[in-house]
Amino acid sequence: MIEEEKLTESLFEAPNIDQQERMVEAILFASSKPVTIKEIIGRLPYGCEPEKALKNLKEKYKSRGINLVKVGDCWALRTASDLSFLMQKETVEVRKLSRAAVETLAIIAYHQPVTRAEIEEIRGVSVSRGTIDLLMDLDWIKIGRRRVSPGRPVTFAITQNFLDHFGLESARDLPGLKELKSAGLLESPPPPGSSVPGELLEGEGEDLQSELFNEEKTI
Amino acid sequence: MIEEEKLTESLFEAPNIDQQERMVEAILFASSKPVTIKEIIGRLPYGCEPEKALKNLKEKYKSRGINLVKVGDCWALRTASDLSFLMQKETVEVRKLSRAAVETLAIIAYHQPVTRAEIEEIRGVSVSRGTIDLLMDLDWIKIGRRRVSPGRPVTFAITQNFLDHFGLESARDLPGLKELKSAGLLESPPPPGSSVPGELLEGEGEDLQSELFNEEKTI
Amino acid sequence: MVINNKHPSENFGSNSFSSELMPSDELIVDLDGFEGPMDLLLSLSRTQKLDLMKISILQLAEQYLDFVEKARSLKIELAADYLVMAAWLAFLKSRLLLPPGLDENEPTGEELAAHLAFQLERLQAMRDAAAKLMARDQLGRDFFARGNEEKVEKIKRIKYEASLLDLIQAYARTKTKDEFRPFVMDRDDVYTIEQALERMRGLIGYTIGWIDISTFLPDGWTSSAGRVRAATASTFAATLELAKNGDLELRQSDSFEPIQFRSKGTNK
Repeated sequence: MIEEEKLTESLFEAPNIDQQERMVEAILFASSKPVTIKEIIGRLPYGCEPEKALKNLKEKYKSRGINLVKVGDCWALRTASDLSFLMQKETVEVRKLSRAAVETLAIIAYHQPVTRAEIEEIRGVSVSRGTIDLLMDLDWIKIGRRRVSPGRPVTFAITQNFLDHFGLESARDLPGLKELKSAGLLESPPPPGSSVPGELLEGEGEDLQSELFNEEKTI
Repeated sequence: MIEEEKLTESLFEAPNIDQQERMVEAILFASSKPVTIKEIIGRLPYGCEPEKALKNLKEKYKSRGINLVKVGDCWALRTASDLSFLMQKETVEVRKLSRAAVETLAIIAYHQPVTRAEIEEIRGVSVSRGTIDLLMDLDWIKIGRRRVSPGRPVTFAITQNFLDHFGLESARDLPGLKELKSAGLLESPPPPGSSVPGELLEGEGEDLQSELFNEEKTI
Repeated sequence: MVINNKHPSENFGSNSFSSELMPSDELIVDLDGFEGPMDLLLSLSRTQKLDLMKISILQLAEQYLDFVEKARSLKIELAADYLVMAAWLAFLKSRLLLPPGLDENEPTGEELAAHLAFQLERLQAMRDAAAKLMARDQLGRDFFARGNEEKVEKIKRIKYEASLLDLIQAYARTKTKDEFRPFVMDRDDVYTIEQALERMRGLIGYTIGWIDISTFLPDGWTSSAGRVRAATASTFAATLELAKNGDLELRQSDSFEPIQFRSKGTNK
């Protein structure tokens, strides 16, 4: 009787946590790209809750040569960055980005979602098509939702791949983000003289709308 | 003095075994191919003896989702072989059978054994090879006996699997057109309010016809 | 003042200036190195050796105008946006020097200066952020992904679905697809009374004398016994109807003899 019960259990219950850890480990190890929680769940046997396993694994790998890192809503195994000196062989020659490209990337990352006009306002020069194309090619930026404002301009935002490349868990972890925000440097106030009450209202409405839109998008 | 000695040590002596394990781990993880001992030695700091580290790692990874394996005289990290099922992602796509396929199948079911030419005559269009192949693949139709007529064309008939799938005991259980109509299963039902006496007469004639039709079918 | 930037801008190439044309001069201007007037302003502001938040915008405006003036005296062709900025800074300068105007809706010089200071600070902040970002550990340079990716084997199974209802409906569809008539009796061999009446009404006025019904059948209805029967019956029924209305007379000399009719109108 006990035998039978055990069998039923193993058929219908999720594997134990050790086994789940092994499975999550294997799934993440096999992929060179970060894997979403959703995909992990989809590949694990029915009933697994990988969050716990991921937490345990992260702890276990903390001091090892490979680390478990969170990238947005994905997870990935990456070599510890203090060992980069061993990796000359694997290092890929990264093309040096132009100042324009680096600045544009930073503005998109810190101000996202941001329109081309806003980038140009901040940099004081026009953004060339080539710069945007290059950043798109690198899969560091993507086109976001359209702004609900006259002309419905597209916005740009950073990608999962950007987070992965720069070892960021989320856009909130961008270096110095908090300081910039509290210093008001991530805002785009209209120049004085143009801030007639009507326009201000319009701006507010837009913000509200773009927030609504954002929610829509995440559905 | 001791301090100084320690510094000298760390400069000229090999990293401790834990550190060596981390390094070997990272090298194996990042490498696109299994790595020879020689190469590992070449990439580690001077004085390392990776054999020990490899042995330790092999032991540590033994029960994990990733295993350290020796391939010839190379070493590689691999997902544990008992977890290979996680590396497959099976997706089942449910597709509706195309209109052509359903119609062809229906004709075969109602008229079996039936030749391709006869199917084409009823449908009014030619039957594609792909349709027949698909129905054969699904094991819903089979090739029946050859017709004793010029060219000796093959006929098609339905299979036991067909009957199982559609929950029929035999092809004779398929409802006739008359029943279809009374069950309201026909498309384009006659316009409502058309039951004037004249039409009633027509209805009687119809009964006669569908009976004739039924007889035809059983031939 | 030495301004020389080694990174040529990708956006600003319209300057005809080349430093080789210049005799040795304390002012070496390489405008190609600047990404527009804001960039130039930011560089100039650094010469004040002050915290960006404390720089004198008035002084900066003067520096810029001085720069533009020198460029002009050296016959350097300046791009339009540099000149627009120069004009705006000249305006700002006058605002800052003159007492505030009476119009309260007009922004004051201080407000305009504050906004420019903010823009400069923001641009500098973005540059610093960009530097910090690029200084981070990067994938493929400082940390690495799995070198030998294991492909997830994708097994796709297609399951075809069809219900008995689909099947039955498909069959009904094929059997009834031409001008769908829901179980209407096939009328090929049926000549209705309505048809006969209509035809009789049209033709009766032109008839003279007694006519055998059997010779008055419509064209094409004498080809088969069935059609003859149908047409005869309907035509006879039609004559009865017309006789009842008084449009024609009927006669039959004896049982099973031909039935004849004639138009009543011909008698008159």
